[in-house]
Amino acid sequence: MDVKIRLENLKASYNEQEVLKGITIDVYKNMITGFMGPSGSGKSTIISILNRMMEFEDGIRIEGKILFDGFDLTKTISSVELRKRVGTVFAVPIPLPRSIYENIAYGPRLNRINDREKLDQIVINSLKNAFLWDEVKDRLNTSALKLSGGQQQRLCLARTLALHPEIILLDEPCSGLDPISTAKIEDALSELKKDYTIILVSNNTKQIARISDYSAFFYMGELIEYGNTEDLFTNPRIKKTDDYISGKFG
Amino acid sequence: MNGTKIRLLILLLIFGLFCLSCGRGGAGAGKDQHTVTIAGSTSVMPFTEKLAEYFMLENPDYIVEVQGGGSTAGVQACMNYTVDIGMSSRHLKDNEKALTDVTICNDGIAIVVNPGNPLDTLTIEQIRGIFNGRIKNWKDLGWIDREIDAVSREEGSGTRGSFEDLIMNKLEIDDGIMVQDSNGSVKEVIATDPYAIGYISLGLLDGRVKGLAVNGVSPTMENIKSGDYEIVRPFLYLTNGEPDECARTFIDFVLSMEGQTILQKEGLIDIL
Amino acid sequence: MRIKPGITDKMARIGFNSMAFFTVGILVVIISIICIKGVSHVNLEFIFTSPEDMGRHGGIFPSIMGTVLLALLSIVFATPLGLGTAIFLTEYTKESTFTKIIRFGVESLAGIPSIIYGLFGFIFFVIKLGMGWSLLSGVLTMTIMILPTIIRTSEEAIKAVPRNLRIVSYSLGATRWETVTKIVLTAATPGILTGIMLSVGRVVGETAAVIFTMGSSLRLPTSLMDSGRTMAVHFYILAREGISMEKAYATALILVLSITIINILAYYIMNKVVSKYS
Amino acid sequence: MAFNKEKFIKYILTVFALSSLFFLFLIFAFILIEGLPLFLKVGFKNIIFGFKWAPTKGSFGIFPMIVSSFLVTFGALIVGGPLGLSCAVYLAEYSGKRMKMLLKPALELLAGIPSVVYGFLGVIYIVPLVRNYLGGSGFSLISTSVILGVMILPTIISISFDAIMSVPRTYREGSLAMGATKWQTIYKVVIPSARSGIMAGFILGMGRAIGETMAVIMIAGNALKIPTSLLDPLRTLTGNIALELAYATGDHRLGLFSTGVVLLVIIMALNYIANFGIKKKRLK
Repeated sequence: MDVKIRLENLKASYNEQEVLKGITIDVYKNMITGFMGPSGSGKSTIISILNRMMEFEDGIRIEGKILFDGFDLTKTISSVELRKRVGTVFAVPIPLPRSIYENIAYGPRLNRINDREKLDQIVINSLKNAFLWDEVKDRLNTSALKLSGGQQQRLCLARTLALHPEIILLDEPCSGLDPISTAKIEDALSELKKDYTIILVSNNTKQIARISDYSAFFYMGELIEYGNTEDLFTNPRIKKTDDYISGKFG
Repeated sequence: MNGTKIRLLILLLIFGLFCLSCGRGGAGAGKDQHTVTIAGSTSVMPFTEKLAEYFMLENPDYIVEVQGGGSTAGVQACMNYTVDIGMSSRHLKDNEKALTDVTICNDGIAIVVNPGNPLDTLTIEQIRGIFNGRIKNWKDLGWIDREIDAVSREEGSGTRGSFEDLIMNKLEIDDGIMVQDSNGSVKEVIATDPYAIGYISLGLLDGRVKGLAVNGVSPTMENIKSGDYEIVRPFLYLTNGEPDECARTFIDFVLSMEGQTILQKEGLIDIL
Repeated sequence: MRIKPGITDKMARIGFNSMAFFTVGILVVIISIICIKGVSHVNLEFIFTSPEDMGRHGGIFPSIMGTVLLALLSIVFATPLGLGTAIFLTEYTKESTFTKIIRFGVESLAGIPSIIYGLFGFIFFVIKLGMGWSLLSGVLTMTIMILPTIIRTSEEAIKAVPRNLRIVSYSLGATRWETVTKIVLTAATPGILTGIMLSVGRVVGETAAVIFTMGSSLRLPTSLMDSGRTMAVHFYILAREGISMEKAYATALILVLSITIINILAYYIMNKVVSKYS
Repeated sequence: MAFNKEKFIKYILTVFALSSLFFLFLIFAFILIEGLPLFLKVGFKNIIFGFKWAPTKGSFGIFPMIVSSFLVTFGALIVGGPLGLSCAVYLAEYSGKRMKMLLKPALELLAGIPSVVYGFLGVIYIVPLVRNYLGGSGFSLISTSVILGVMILPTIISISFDAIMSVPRTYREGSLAMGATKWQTIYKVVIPSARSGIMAGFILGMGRAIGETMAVIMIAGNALKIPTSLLDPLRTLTGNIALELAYATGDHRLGLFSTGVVLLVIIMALNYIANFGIKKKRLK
């Protein structure tokens, strides 16, 4: 198994308050890795460090190493380039106020892909991979704002796929969705892991158990336990993990 | 799609600007156009505009640009070559004598009241008294018991300068007197206020205001030509040194029979 | 004797109602006077011919063109500057002493009365830079005068664009500038247009600052260095010099009409924005 | 390369943002460069407190104009203040939503009407009215105050309206719950809580009135004396500049720039007082 992302003793503090207390973890290629933990555990902070969105926050400080395929890209690759390789789907679906087609074409167009046929192909493939194609294929030019919440979230996933990233980060993508929409996204993710490395952040332990290959449990800025999902859920080594997955707190 | 539209618009605008800025230079070079710029006294300006209208009709390759600014500004502009011809409605002061001046016509200054005012004549002494602030009520001049609404011109105006020289005889114009900043606006006040009195260029005298006789002499062209009506000042064109070809042509036109007739029709006193 | 609170309450209601309608009444009276007195003298000929005899006869075409040119060119100069400032303040910096100083500058510019702009334009552009009374002097003076309006309305419009949209754009690998042009400005366009409209209205109605910088030549300006007259200046001269009351009213009608249209357009666009985000 | 482009853009935008400051600096610099030398030459006191304005004869006193400027400004406030405030109260407390949608753009239109049009209508309608019924020439303090009062209405209304709207709903509900009538609530609760914002509106209205030029020279009569009655003509600082600028040369022109300096100082002071009021309100 190849290691796609390696964090070494990652520390982060927010306005002098430590939110990550030295995280060391390997995320494997072509796997879904579930990050779980109660709010304030630091899992979302890791996401915003990985896609460098924390640049837009004030007063954040980071130490430690982040290695992609074994390389530290902090100095060598700009955030803009990095984000083309690390796609993100946020908790709330945020369609851009334009058509379905243009939402998905937004990323490719940023990469100077303007050829209509190429764009069409990208849009179709992305929508298909996000399990949304059948529902919207007849109305690609209508406003994305008219889609339902679940469709919007899959649109956001498709939009990320259109960039052909290496890694997809999903920050509680199903928190506001109904079970059917959630199932569709989960189906899509299970398919997608063939081509991508996926990190799924969720509060929903059942979801993690359902679809992730590896699971990590964070608590108060520390990585408590990490391992094969089956092992972790059936036989947690640490009591805290057991308490969390059995719903004693969280 | 939107982006290209906007870009196109901006391009068009820039292009338009470019055309605009080159417009005159380009056309001028091709068609051999001459421009004469004139600025100065607002008293002379309307007549110069009139002259320019006629002049440009006859000489389509000329553009005459007329601006106000006032006599003093006209002198200044002429001195530092910003205009080809300066206009002044007063004699040059000693420190301005370096300029060449041409009298294009004479203009009387009429003391005007509202047509509803029964008075027909005032003495210079009375006029001086009104503007000096000593005489404040029409009663003192033999009319009704009502305050006089006197209107003067602002500091720096040629008409005011001439009025001070010809009437006030070193006395000051009182601070309580209203001030307007052009012949036209003085006339407007007089035309609408029955109790007003003021002074304007004779050329602007018409049915809306009544010109008073001064010391019994009415402000008519005959009386001015004969020298009986004494409140007269010259309208001057100024050039810095000899006028250039273009300016010369225009000045010649103004001094010609045709130009003088135009001025005369406007109520000014020709110099033929 | 004490008046019952119920009665004072009723009186207050009636009082406030009548005050408000009195104010609107003023507007109605002003507009109807101008319409009634002006409408019979406005026709196509009035709009499309040049004035004769200082405006006593003929139309106001050069002054319409002068107004359009002045407004258009001022917008061309002021919009990039103002929009750029607004983008800088909202997207490219965080609140700091520096932005406070810039905001202070903008506020101060907004408070300066137009006569001071006239005074400044006269001494700086007309005299010191030797541009004379010209379209260019007028345009540059107006540019500075409307800059604060454009900055403030653009800034508000940009701030109204939800932060989430920016986040998404960044997450898809857009640079700051790409995000600004593709996401923020597209969404803020109506608000920015409102600001531009209001600025145009201001230029169209301005007299003091224009007359001292652009002059009052009656001819149609054909180059940037030509002097010219806007409708407002033409109206001022017609009315003040008593040249022709009919023409003055007619000019006023066109002037007020265009400002009304511009204002309504601005208001309409702004309302669209408000309803879009609320 | 992308990195550089972003830097370049930021650099350009910074320059744009600095342009406002630069223009402000230019305006101040040139008004001061032209206006201050005369203060040094003639003496600060002789200009600010001098009674005689005869610039071609060496007197540059603008005291009467300063007084006159404040007189018309207060006159305008007396006319426009109560009217504007009532309108704001009506809009905020009494009018329905549809009425608001109609009235607000109407009031903005009132702000959009050019000042020359106000001046013109003042000359045609207000001046003869004053002359015929009150006396004097009609070009007077009172006519000017009335016209300026109308002109500052939009400023006063919109800022007072915002101030009143920002009073929390709970204040009103509290007062109404205690049995107060609507009027009592407005008078005792709403207006006092919105006080600083309303004051700011009045002060900005003053700023607009004191800076107004074209309407004023058309109606004020422009006499140099301090008016002693409501019916006397008067000349404001702005009027002085606009009347004489075209004609002035030499010291005369410098005198007008000195007038500009005084005007600028007064306006800036008013604006900062007003802004302070608005900011204080926001902090609360």
